[in-house]
Amino acid sequence: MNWALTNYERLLDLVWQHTWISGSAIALGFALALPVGWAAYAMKSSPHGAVRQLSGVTVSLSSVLYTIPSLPLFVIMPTILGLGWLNPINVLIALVIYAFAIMVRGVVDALNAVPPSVLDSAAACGFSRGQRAISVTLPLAGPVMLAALRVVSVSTVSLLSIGALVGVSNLGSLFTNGFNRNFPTEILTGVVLTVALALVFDLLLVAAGRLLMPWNSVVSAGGSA
Amino acid sequence: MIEFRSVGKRFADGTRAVSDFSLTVPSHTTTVLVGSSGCGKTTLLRSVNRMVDLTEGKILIDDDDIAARDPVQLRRSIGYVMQHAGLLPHRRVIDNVATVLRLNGVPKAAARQRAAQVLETVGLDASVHRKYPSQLSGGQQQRVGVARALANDPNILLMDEPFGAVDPIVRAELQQEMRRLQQDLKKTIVFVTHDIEEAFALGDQVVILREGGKVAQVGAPAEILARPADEFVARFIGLEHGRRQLRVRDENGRRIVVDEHGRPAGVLE
Amino acid sequence: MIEFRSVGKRFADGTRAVSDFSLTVPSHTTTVLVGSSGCGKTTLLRSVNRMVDLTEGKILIDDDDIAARDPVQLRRSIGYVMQHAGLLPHRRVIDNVATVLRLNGVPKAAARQRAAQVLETVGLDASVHRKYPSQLSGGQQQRVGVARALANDPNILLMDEPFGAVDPIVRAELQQEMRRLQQDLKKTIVFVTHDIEEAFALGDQVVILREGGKVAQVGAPAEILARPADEFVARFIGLEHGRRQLRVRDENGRRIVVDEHGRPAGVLE
Amino acid sequence: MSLLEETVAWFSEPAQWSGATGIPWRLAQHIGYTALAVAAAALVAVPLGLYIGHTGRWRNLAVLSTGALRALPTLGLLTLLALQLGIGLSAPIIALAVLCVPPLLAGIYSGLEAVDPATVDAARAQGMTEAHVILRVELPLAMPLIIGGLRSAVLQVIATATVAAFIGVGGLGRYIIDGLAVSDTARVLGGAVVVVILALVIDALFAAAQRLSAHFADPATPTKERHA
Amino acid sequence: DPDDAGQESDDAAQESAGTIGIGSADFPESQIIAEIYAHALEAEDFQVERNFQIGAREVYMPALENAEIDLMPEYTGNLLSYLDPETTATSAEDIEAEIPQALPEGLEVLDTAEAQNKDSLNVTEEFAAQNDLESIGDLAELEQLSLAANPEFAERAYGIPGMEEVYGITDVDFTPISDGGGPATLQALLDGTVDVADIYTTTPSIEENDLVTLEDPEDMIAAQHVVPVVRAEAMDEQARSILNEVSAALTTEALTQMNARNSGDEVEEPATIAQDWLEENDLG
Ligand SMILES: Nc1ncnc2c1ncn2[C@@H]1O[C@H](COP(=O)(O)OP(=O)(O)OP(=O)(O)O)[C@@H](O)[C@H]1O
Ligand SMILES: Nc1ncnc2c1ncn2[C@@H]1O[C@H](COP(=O)(O)OP(=O)(O)OP(=O)(O)O)[C@@H](O)[C@H]1O
Ligand SMILES: [Mg+2]
Ligand SMILES: [Mg+2]
Repeated sequence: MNWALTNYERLLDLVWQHTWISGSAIALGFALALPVGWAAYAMKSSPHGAVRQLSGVTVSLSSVLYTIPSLPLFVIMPTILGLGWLNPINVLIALVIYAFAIMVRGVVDALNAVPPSVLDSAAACGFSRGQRAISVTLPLAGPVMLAALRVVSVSTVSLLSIGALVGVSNLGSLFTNGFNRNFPTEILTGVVLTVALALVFDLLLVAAGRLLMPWNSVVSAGGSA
Repeated sequence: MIEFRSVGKRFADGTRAVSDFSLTVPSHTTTVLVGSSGCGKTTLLRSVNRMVDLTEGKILIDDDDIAARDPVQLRRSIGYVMQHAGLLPHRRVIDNVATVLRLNGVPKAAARQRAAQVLETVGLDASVHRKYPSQLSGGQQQRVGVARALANDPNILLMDEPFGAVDPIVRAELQQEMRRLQQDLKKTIVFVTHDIEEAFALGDQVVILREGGKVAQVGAPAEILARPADEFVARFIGLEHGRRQLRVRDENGRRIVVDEHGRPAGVLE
Repeated sequence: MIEFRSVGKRFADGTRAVSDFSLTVPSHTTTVLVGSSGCGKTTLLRSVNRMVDLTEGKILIDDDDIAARDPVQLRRSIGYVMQHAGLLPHRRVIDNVATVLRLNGVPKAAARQRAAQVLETVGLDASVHRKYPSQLSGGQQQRVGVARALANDPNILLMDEPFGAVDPIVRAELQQEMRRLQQDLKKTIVFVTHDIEEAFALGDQVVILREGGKVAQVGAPAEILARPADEFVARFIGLEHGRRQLRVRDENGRRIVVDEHGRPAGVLE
Repeated sequence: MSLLEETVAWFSEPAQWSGATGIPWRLAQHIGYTALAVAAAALVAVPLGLYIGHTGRWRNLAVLSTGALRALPTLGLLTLLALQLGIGLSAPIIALAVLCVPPLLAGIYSGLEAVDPATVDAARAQGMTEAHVILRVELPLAMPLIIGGLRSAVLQVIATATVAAFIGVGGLGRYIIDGLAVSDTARVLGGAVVVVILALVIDALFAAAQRLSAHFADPATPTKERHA
Repeated sequence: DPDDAGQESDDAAQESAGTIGIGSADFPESQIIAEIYAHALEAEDFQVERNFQIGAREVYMPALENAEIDLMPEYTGNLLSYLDPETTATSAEDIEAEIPQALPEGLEVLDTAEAQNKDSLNVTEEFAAQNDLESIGDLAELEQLSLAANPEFAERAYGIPGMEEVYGITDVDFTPISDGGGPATLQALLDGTVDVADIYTTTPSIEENDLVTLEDPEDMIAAQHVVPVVRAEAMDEQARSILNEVSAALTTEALTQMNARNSGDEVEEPATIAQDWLEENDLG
């Protein structure tokens, strides 16, 4: 505790590093996954068999991305991107890849979970295709997308700490450093801060969900039918 | 007036749902299509607002072929109610009803005002306005569905087993409400059900369908009951099971009407 | 004979479902509990096989207090059918029925043989034996549910809205089948429904319940129809809506029975 | 691309295919660690998951704590444990086990919860004991979701077990950590490729198992892949 | 007007004029030395930017070349073997002589410090007594030998290959631990998991646990004196002389003590340790 207090400046700096890298990775991953996932969803109902298959392939390929172990990806990234070795963008992009990989499936699942009867009734009310996509499909897919995004958020925050092994400074630096100097307090502080940061992200997402999707948090009348 | 002229539908997967179906639905009355599951009722109903596009024949609304109309515009001019009310779960009740008005370009405030009005017509007061559909009972949801279909004041109302998912007591209530509404509004209603009781309760004209959308009999309920066209109809309306073969019996001095199995149907006045 | 003696149930969350309910269910007859949603029908039914444990009063089966019996053993000796048949989706139809026999220690081959027999009793032939429940229609699933409940040849059969989820046509069929079965088997049946038509169709004795499991009237269907105990019962059985106030009308030379709204109920012999 | 050629060359060295530093042995170690960690996690997750899923009790606690566990950084846990327990298998196995408790637990309890309550109720009403209900009804019906949980747990451990090489154990992570230490990028990449292939193969096996179990849980529906 | 000047001048130019980027590797001693450099420069009003815990040489050497950083504390032996993997030099003089040619364009080393932190093979006192061990060569007599070290030990000239070639030691059971002879390695040695541990000479634990450091008469293990590697362009005369003064004062004992403060009970942070040392030596 004392140690954390006397070193709060360094800790703050690491928290900030961790926050901006993981925060941007989550946001970018989501921003990329949304159109790709939507395209996969749209292709699924195509009349052409080949296009339908492409949809499945998109989702499977994105899951394959997730199986790449993080450590080597962090190491290889600078070589692939040709940015400097120290550039945190390397780790950022690796994290975006993971976030994207989870999120694409999340987006597809979310879109599939929109009840077809609601879409059908919207069409019967006279919604045009575009109107339906924006004001029915998207909001109704929201809750499931949010659930996937929460998984992405937690895993990104926790994955980033492995970046410390390749010298990108973040809360994970406390692990390697504490380990090298045999100082569990430092590691523990890092663990607590990482978990706390993940929790804060999660709370923000939940709050955003409440705000954007008020219908999702109301208690339903019927309960069991 | 809606006219089906030799209408047929073959789905992309090859299923033939309907062939050579012809029918005239008079204006300002209720026509009920009744038939067992899969006989093509929904297909016929949805071809009126072009949610299904016909493969053969044509449908005329007041002598205009609907094939010439823009589907989206056509749908906005026809009310549609389905079994699971199909309300937008993310919009409040009042906005669910106002939505169809907004699609037709009605300004927000006016749309809400009109929405409140139709909600009242179907028996829902202001206390439900700001609720979400999931906060309502099944019966209330159906009422909202009807209100939404009525919001635009369309001439035609298509109803696909609108009361199929609510329990029998609420169902009876809703049927009664429908009759009351129709007395005032005099819409042209095409109503689909597989419950012959419901068909008799609501239809001015009842159309009994066989497999593949073939018409078995068309007529007023009492006509059909009095002269079933064939054995299929007789069985379908329950004459064969003995459910409709009634006798009068005396029970403690009151005249009770019972069916062939001795099951009481009511009291004779 | 099943006796409810001042039975009461308060759930852990404080909900009082039933208070001071007393009733005698005679052996070898069908007693129907009917009442609107939430009035405690299911609670009463499930207290007979101790799926619900009473907080007050007691239930005697042939003069033995069931509180003294092991719940698992008790359940094995009583048949139970519910709305969604509750079949095991991962077992074939024949094994679903055989399962309860196996629980009672019947050897596999004998269990299957007996299962095939009861399936036949409920009108299902060998072609369904090797199917899985989801491959059957709703009506067939209910029949399997009934077969399963009968497999052990229990004296008592508890049925909780067993036909609530099937469509009206199949429902009428199943009700008829039930009557036929009961004529042969003469079980002591407690049947729960909220459909008064069904209650009248199946019950030797009908128990009309109000909120909180209070008895409004007990009697044979015709008795209740002839002399409803009070206004609540009159409304509940449809006398007030005019649905049961029948008149005879002439339609093309046939005598049609219609209700107050002119809706046809049947043909007078 | 010369890096690619170097990597191919690395794979084609005969030394890579035998002995204690060869791919087969490292692969076996990697699989062994994964199995150990998952087994250790199952020791906790299975009884707990069955209890929560069957009774519905402690559910909120479970949701909260699995969320928190997911956020726990493996590297932090690994280093912390290594300081307490020293080198050897115990620290990495415990750290990896902690990593896979959440998906495993969630798979089990949500699988059991997803079983139609009416089915369970009916089973009980037929006179099944609680053990019958769990073994004959809930478990078989929950199997697709349980295997789904197992699938993500195993994949996560396979990917993360590489980090364990940081504190001295074997497995495929050795190629990555050692390669990093002596700046042999081809080796790092080679190790990564083996891990990815392992993950893909295991994933495919689990997908098949999931399909099979889905078929078992609801034999009438045509088999199709389900995801947890 | 300074604001205007800032806006007009190009960012990179401004950086090279004003700010010195200092890197460190991802172990505490490197950070301490880097902090010493940083504080010493700051004391003379240089702007510095800390880029610590960068990790392996493969990462920070390219970073130096790319001008992402300008100054890095290094160790002579490892620096040379990174720059020239074929080298056979192990003595301090040979290494120092070879480094300048091996360095890439634009980089240079300043004065070498007396302070040295090299690999050393250590055994516990009992083990040394039991097996009569004094120098690395004595290990050849043992039947079974297990050893813990950084992963690279398996392949470097001062590691397993060197042990065989120089001292004829074969069949070493090797446990790689990536903590640079840190706590996990030490613990493995103390609890008998391994017989021999590679621990850096400035690690306080050697003394604290009365470990026996095996002698290396054949100079198998390369000398590792502390030396600042710099990007020539980024260093003016004043900066060079500041760093040279630091190197002149930096001793092995001082390093060991500073490490002890960092990882012992005190767990002092590198910045404070560096500051204190500079003050003691009248450099801060
Ligand atoms: N989109 C479709 N593609 C292929 N076949 C279809 C499609 N929609 C309906 N069908 C088939 O067309 C036939 C008629 O279907 P329809 O939905 O009109 O029947 P229905 O009378 O409304 O039945 P229900 O009472 O069950 O609602 C059925 O055999 C059905 O399987
Ligand atoms: N496990 C329970 N815990 C708390 N309250 C319960 C429980 N089960 C039932 N209730 C409450 O007890 C009352 C009676 O319920 P019950 O299920 O017996 O009614 P029912 O007559 O069967 O209704 P329905 O026709 O809807 O099936 C209701 O208010 C219900 O909400
Ligand atoms: Mg239909
Ligand atoms: Mg009930």
